[in-house]
Amino acid sequence: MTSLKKLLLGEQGLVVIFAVAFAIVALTVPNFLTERNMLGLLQSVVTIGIVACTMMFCLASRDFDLSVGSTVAFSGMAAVMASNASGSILVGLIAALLCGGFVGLVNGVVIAHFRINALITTLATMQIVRGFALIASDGRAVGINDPSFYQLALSKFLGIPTPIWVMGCFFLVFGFVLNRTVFGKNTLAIGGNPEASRLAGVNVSNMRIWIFALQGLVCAVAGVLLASRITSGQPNAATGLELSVISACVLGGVSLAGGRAAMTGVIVGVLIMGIAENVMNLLNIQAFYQYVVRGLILLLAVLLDNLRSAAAGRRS
Amino acid sequence: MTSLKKLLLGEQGLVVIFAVAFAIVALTVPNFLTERNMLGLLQSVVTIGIVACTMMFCLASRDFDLSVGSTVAFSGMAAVMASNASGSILVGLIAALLCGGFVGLVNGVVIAHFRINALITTLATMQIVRGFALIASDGRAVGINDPSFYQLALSKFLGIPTPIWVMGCFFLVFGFVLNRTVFGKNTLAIGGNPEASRLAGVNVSNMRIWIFALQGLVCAVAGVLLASRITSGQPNAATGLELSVISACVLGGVSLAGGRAAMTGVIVGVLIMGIAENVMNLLNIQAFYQYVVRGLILLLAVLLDNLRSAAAGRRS
Amino acid sequence: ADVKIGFIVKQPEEPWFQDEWKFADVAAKEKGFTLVKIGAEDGEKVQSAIDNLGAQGAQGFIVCTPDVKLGPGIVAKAAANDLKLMTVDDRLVNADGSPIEDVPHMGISATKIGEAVGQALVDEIKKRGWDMKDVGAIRVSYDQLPTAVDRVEGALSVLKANGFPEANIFDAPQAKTDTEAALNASTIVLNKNAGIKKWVAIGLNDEAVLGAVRATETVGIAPDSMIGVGIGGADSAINEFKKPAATGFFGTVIISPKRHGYETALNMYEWIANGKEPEKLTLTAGQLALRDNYEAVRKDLGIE
Amino acid sequence: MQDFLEFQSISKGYPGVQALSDVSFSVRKGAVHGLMGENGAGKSTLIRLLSGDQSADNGEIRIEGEAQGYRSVRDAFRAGVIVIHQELQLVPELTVAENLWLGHFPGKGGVIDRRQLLRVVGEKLAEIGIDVDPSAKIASLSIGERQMVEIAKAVMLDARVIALDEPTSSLSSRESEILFALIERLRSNGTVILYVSHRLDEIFRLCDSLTVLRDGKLAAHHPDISKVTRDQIIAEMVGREISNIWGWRGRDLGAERLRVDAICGPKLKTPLSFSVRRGEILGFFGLIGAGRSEMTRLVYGADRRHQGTVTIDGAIVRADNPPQSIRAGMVLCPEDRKFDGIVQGRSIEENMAISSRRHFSPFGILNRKKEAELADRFIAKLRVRTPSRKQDIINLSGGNQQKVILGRWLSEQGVKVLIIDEPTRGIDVGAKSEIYEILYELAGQGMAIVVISSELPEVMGITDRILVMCQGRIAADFARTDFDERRILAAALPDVPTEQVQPS
Ligand SMILES: Nc1ncnc2c1ncn2[C@@H]1O[C@H](COP(=O)(O)OP(=O)(O)OP(=O)(O)O)[C@@H](O)[C@H]1O
Ligand SMILES: Nc1ncnc2c1ncn2[C@@H]1O[C@H](COP(=O)(O)OP(=O)(O)OP(=O)(O)O)[C@@H](O)[C@H]1O
Ligand SMILES: O[C@@H]1[C@@H](O)[C@@H](O)CO[C@H]1O
Ligand SMILES: [Mg+2]
Ligand SMILES: [Mg+2]
Repeated sequence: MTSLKKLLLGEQGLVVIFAVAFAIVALTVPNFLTERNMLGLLQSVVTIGIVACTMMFCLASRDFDLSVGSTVAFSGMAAVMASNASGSILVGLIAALLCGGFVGLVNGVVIAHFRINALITTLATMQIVRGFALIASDGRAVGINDPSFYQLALSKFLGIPTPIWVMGCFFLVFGFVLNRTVFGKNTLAIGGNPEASRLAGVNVSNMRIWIFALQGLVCAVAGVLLASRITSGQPNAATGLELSVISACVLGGVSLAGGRAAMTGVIVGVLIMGIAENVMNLLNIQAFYQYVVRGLILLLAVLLDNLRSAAAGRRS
Repeated sequence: MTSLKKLLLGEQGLVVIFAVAFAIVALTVPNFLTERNMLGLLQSVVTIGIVACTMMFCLASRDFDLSVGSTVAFSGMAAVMASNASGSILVGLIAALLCGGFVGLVNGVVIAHFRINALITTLATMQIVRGFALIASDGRAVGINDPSFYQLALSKFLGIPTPIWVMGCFFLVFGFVLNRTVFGKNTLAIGGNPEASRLAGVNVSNMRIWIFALQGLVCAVAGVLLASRITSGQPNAATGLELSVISACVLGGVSLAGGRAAMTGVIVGVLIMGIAENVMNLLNIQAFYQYVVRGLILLLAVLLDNLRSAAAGRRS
Repeated sequence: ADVKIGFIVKQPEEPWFQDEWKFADVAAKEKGFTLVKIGAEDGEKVQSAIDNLGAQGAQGFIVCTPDVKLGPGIVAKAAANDLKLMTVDDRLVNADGSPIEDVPHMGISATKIGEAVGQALVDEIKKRGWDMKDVGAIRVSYDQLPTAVDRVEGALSVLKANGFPEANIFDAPQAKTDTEAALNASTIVLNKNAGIKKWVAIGLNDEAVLGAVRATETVGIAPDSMIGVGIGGADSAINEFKKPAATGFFGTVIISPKRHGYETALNMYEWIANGKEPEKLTLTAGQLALRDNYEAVRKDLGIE
Repeated sequence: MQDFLEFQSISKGYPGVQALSDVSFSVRKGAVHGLMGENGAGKSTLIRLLSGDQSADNGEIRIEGEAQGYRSVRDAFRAGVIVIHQELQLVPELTVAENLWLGHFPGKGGVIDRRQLLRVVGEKLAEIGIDVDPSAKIASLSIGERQMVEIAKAVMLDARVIALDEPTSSLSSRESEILFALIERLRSNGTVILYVSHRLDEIFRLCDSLTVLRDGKLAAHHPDISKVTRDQIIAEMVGREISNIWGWRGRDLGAERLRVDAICGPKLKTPLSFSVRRGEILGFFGLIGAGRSEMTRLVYGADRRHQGTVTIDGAIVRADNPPQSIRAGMVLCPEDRKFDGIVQGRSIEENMAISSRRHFSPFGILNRKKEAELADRFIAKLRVRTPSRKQDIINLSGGNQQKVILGRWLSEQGVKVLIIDEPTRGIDVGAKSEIYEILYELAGQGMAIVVISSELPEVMGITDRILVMCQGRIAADFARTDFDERRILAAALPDVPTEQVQPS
């Protein structure tokens, strides 16, 4: 291998490729590398970014969660309705966490104890929870009464909007959890070889329940921030979020076969998704062509990642 | 085990449960068991039913195809545009098969040769192909010029509409292929253990390419029938079809971990989906509650199937 | 400076919005400004789209929002990015549901379009001399979309006001907003009420009503026993009128994408370039088009 | 000495199979206790019950007189029981150190102490004498190395009882020695060891006492192994006498059948050449990681070759994939049955017919009667213990799975070259001799057979010629008349210069 190849296809290959792509985009696309656009870009990936943190755990443990979009909508809804009813934003937040956590817990228990395939379970809860959100709101968006709720999303710290800080914290915390804690290693172990992990004494079902419950809680946070940004609880919010989040994770090198994940990768994946969207709009690419471009980027990114794995000589 | 339990949880358990559920529905839901409603029900599942035939192969070989909805829309579109341009329905049909087959082939080649995860590949082609359908039609429905094209869907044989016959034939043919041919057994073997199958002389990449190509062709047939039913090619047709089809397959006992599939199961799965929809509408269940009910049925059905597997003592 | 205007729509795949964009482009050519077209299917996408427009130095934008309750957020975002804001089709509302009157709007109220549909149905029922008691109405519904509810309810209110029996209205909930879903749902309604031989159908758009029409065809109800009136008037409807024989698709209420696209863009340009603020509220009328007069109506509305 | 570990009337059934019925025996403190029996006799089942992974239908396990009602693997750990299962139980994506600590990571408050993680493992591995890098990913190790890591698990935590289920089945003699030394040490510390193996030599060398299972029942219990003979044990296991399990006899060798010229691939850099004649059984011997499995995969086309040719009967095989090799008359029975052999979820019948069915499936349509016949024939011939040919292969015992995979290749038609990697891994003595007989019969019909084995007695017992591999090269070539245990071993060791062990 030449040293260039080594760099591109090495451990940090994805990051290198990303950096190169970023530089090219920054130089060629007008208005891209401005502070405003960067902040806008980061804000646009807050929901995906936050949810990707726990989706990474889910995928790494060889599971799957399709219900995230519905959970984000449902818990955002819950936050708005509860805070409208009680007049307290805190109560709204708690309501959201309870709802999100509950959905996650149910997912986890059904998957771990009744041993139902995660894809199917969450496909089912995806619909059930969406139904709840619609029933609760009678299918209509619920406006936020207390304007200070908007401040969650509008407030800034050191010139950077709060949601971006929140996302950053999540990246740090979950990166640490993945690499440095028993929880993280057990997650990877379960994904790599569930049978071996069980026989080594890892409580696989508890782990799975925890991962899903965490996913639910994190969705609740994303839901609250989203509601605050769009100043209302929307029963139809975040449809299709699941696929974007999974795409971001996979772009970031998380293996759908379990056992392989890295926070830096996921961050890069999330950014790729955001940048693609951003650049297409900056370049005024026609809506229908955007579909095609989005698909091609996805393909290309995993293809590159695959070359990388092949070069690293991993056995599938 | 008592003999009742044996019956319910045995090999044909799903069929038995289905029969019982069907009987209950037939007795309690007014207007359900009428010839008209039965024909309507069957017609409503034609698209899902036809596509499920090959999706079964796809899942059984441990793959996944999310692009079916887009392919159905795209090839339906192609059929209408080609037949309008040429004035010949046959040309339209051929165009659809070419388009569908091509999409399938591309999926297969990318998945088998570049070893990209099927979920991601077809998530990408799902978007690309939808983009093509929108671009080709400029986002508009394209009306069918030649009224005899409608006859495909309207014509009847022995009082039963042609699309139902077509679906029936597909069930028979693919049931045979799965159980009685080398192709079917190799599909199941690949799903059980791809590497072992490869070493045992199964040409795994060719098989996968074939399966996806077949899937594309079958989607084309479904697309043509759908276009004929709705008398136009619609670029937005069949969105979300992939999840319905996969649900039907899983309800029918096809394992997402590969290696397990049966045509009777899939037929039952398809019918369950159709009946649920039908009965909810007959009973006038509110739209929002339908989401919840749909999710619960999915959960319940796989739960029952799981009990069945557990009773049969399969090792996970 | 160069004028740059954004045009954000909620469902770029819908022909209606393709048309709006097309006519806005005409205005852009005429006046020599840049038009940035962005599709934004949900609240979050709208937010990023506005940021994106701000970043590329646009001075204002027109939006058809995915949900009217997004109002305060959109207004705040526009202000934060220092962008002039106009809405088209759907009018923004406050948290309490009252319209945000500061934002210039061009559109037609969903209820009004619905009422036009209802009126068309009532007129045709009377013309054919049907007894309302013998007629069934298929309400192809997609209740998770508020505008859809408003339109359908608007139509029903006119029907009921003219003596259409409530008991003869049947819900056909579509699982998705495409023709196949409407077709499947309507088929069940028809089969459940096999005794009723004459039908009318309403829905959120042409595709929904077409589904009901196809359903009558499959169960063997003659075209002259069916009156479907859609909303939109784009190709799906025109295709139907072009068919050699009349179908149950009786007519469609066309709203003018030309006015909505061209005029809003023009108004925004004037606002930015010449400081001429547009009217706070412009309501356009929907116009009923039938098989024999659709070409004239379209010409009248300036489409084609 | 007191009875430390007791099994009391243990029964365990699976649908259609009574794996254990009313088994009782006990083991003294500080004893190494052997557990033997035919494939499917119930050994692994007993070990699984001991591990807490499954629970018995009936009966109980006692340690130091105390009934162990544990319900999970963790309970078993707490009771001081550690089990090394028959199939490798490692997580490929994690490192050696992480695998060894899995389930018991060191650290506070859920945060892993990474320094301790590596340090302790490094010490333990060095102490045991295993040469692997603690921070290497398991995926990068060969099977043998993985087996050693698995064994290291047993000593990571202080256990009162350690059960080893066929630990040497993929170890060569040198690694086995490391294991034996380890067992000696543990025994002297008073640990009770339950040792499952099909190799009688090991049993006699290591064990103090022995239990023989047959068809899930206790066939014999020998509190003192010095009071029994090999033949007696074989008779107790198999129910008949087997005088000479190798049974080698001379054959007439024909013309050259397989010729391998200068092949090399990604993991085998030095070009390799050899040839095999009609009727010849060629053995490959070497230590773990010597590259034998790599070589077979390259010859078969399972991995892509960088260069080199394979010729069968004078015709070059354009094989870079298994189907083409099979069509050219060459088949490979792989080493790793779990990943490369069995197709889980499918029946025995289907697993056997997967390749050979193409000979009797006109237009790709199955002949189900033929497939059933074929399955029944090989189930009988190889004595596969199963309730029916419809049984999912995953439910068979390890050895029986191996037999089915062998059956797959023995039933193939028109085979000219048969390559078997570790043919009798995990297979009981009785079945072994049957398999050897089949090999002789096939060789007698003119087939060229290549056998890779890590068991020196086996290679010496059944082959006509041995090639010794060392560090990816063929280090020596021994004709049967020159077979000498010491010299073959010497040739396999990398530190001895090859010249000194060249046959004279
Ligand atoms: N999960 C299961 N389902 C059905 N049968 C099973 C299951 N597990 C084991 N068996 C059966 O139980 C019997 C005992 O199996 P076990 O694995 O204990 O044998 P073993 O003595 O370890 O054999 P080997 O020497 O081949 O490893 C076998 O007949 C096997 O097929
Ligand atoms: N998956 C892998 N990734 C990287 N290196 C590997 C892998 N598998 C094997 N190797 C290395 O390739 C070399 C040859 O291994 P191979 O398994 O062919 O040896 P072998 O002689 O068959 O030994 P064994 O008895 O263990 O099968 C060894 O150095 C081994 O460490
Ligand atoms: O969604 C509708 C669209 O279909 C078009 O009819 C214009 O108004 C919007 O509200
Ligand atoms: Mg065993
Ligand atoms: Mg080997």
